[in-house]
Amino acid sequence: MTETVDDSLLPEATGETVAEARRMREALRIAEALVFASAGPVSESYIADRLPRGVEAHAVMRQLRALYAGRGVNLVQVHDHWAFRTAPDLSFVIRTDEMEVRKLSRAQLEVLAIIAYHQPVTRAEIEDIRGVQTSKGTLDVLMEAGWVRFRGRRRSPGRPVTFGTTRDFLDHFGLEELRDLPGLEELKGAGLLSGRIPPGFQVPLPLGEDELAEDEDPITQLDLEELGLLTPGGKEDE
Amino acid sequence: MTETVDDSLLPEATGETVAEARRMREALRIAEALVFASAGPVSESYIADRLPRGVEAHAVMRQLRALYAGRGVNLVQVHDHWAFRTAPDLSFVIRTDEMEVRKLSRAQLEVLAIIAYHQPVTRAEIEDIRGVQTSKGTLDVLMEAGWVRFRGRRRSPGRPVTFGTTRDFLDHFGLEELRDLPGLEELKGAGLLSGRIPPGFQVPLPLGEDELAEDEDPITQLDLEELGLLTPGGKEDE
Amino acid sequence: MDVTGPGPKPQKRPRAAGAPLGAPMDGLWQEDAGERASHEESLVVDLAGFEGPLDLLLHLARTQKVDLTRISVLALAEQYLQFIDSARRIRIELAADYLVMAAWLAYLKSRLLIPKQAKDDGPSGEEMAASLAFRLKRLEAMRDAATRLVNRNRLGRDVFVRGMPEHIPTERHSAFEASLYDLVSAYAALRQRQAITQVTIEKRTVWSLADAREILAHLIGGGFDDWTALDRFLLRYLTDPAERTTAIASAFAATLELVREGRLELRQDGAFQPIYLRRGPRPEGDGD
Repeated sequence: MTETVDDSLLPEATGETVAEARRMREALRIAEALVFASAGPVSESYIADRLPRGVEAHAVMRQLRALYAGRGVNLVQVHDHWAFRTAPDLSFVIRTDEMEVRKLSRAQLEVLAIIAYHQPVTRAEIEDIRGVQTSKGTLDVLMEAGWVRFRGRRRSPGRPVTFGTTRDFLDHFGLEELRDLPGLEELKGAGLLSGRIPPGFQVPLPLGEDELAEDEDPITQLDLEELGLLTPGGKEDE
Repeated sequence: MTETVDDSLLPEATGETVAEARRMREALRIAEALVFASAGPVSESYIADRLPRGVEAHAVMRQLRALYAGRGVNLVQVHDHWAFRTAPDLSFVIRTDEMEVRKLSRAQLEVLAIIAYHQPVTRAEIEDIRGVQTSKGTLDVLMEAGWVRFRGRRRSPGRPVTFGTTRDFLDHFGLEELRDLPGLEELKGAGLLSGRIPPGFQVPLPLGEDELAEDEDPITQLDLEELGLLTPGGKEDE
Repeated sequence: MDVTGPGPKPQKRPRAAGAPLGAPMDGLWQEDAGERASHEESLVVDLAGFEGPLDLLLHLARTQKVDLTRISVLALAEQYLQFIDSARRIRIELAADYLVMAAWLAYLKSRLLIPKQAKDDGPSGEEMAASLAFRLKRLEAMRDAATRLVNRNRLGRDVFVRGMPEHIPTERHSAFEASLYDLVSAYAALRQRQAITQVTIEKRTVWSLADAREILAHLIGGGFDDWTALDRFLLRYLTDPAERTTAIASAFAATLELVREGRLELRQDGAFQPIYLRRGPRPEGDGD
């Protein structure tokens, strides 16, 4: 587009005006890049210091503003500073899904990783591996994120619920299957585990999503009701 | 400047083409605003979802790229994502002393290049190419930088994990696609990326320190006598 | 090679003859073969700048100043072995990788010098040499590629992002963000923390059976179809004279183990005669 600007300056160009147009074009490029890359509005004097000699900063900025007028992004002046802003009428595009993306906490990451590697795994087992109690909120958040689910119940006293990961979990982490999770050798190889680990240390190979462990029962409607996840009568509450 | 584009479309405009030109203009503005607002590359499908109906996203993006060619800020493609970046020739104006790009050691850089050119590649293959064990932390650093990721597993005995590069890697090194890796074609042509070594004796592989079992005691003279291996005249066991 | 890291650079750095102690090893290879003996005292062998035996070989090959496709592998092997010898003479501790390569090169040398036997169906010395040349070429190609890569216009150095992003569009449908790396490193750190061990392993002064097995397995590699008196090379390069007894014992015990698994065959023509090895009927073993 600057081409167009230059052309309009050029029709009866002499050597002098050609050089001038080129200087202007370069000044526009520099000003544009400076304002774009800056973490805040840029003062005109800062820009002026970096423009080719003999170019008037304010004229450059006004031309740049004209260049961006009517576009998706506008150059705006705030006192003697300049900044790019999304055109006001387009704010609807930028704002559409203003879902805040949160990072998982350390505890959440750990619990998720244990569930991924050790599934099917009960809550007591998770706590055993981590060596600390797991707050209720941690599992809730992971279930809410859609990454963790109830898998079934362990055939052991108290029939504890077992946890596993979901299809969404695989999608999010770019895994084709659970077996793609790096194992002991790879964790060591990537420098994530040091060589100094005791003999017998193992990283389990997780059971596939749809497989039930030998000592595992599938989760039933009744179980879900018991756990308070389904209101009796079968109405889903998701 | 989009004005100019529209004008060129308008001269003999019927109602139909006027509407079409207006849609295109609006699409350009929206795409521009979306990508401009973001520091990271924005996926084409994300943009497509937000464009007016009936506009082809890729055509819009290409037109937008042409619009910004030669300017101080350019639209670049990173795989199937788009981002605005300052023109490389203007780095001298923008660069400040505080800006530091991540420094790579020679070993890290070499491993990164091998992963980029040979992906998907296993750790053993990386070590085979370099003829040396990958020291702890090398892969870790590259993964932490967000340039290298676990890709999957090789369908071969042991199912080793394979490594590959990320979109951030492309973005960081200004590559549109992996195909744009410098010298890729020549290297392929020269057979240097096939992973196949000419027939014949394999050059010894680097010794994996970690592969030596650590739970094993060194053999002593006494053990050998016990095993009957040092008995004079001991018969060979063939 | 121009890298941004502080990493060591094994570049050729020309040195005056009689360089002071601490001079890089480069000087060593710029000497004439004939002169070398007389200069030996003043030469210092320094492996610190090298990333393994292949890197050292590549460096030596470069000093031949010819195209990698035309290097004399024999001369290269010779240089490498001399280098290892001088390192051993001045008691530099060499990593096992360097020694295994030395043993292999000594074997290669013997294959190149001794005419091929009629019934010998193993890989010829020439094939072995070609394979080595290929690996050197490939490593050099990757070095060049790395240099070209790092000299591209890089984000944050030559090219810059929007400094004041207004909003980062997200495509994730999930309200949470975590990468596979985050997940896996959290897991590894957790398991590591929980697996506290009091076991400290003393540095070995002897070869363990596992060491010997590992070294042998690497050396056997994909070849050894014919009888080879490999132990000679192994012992010469892999051990200090002081450790020779334990090395013989461990290597021999490991050999027997490999024979039992069908990965190796052994032959000895008489007492105190060389022990010959060749690949057994099940060279792959049962996988580890």
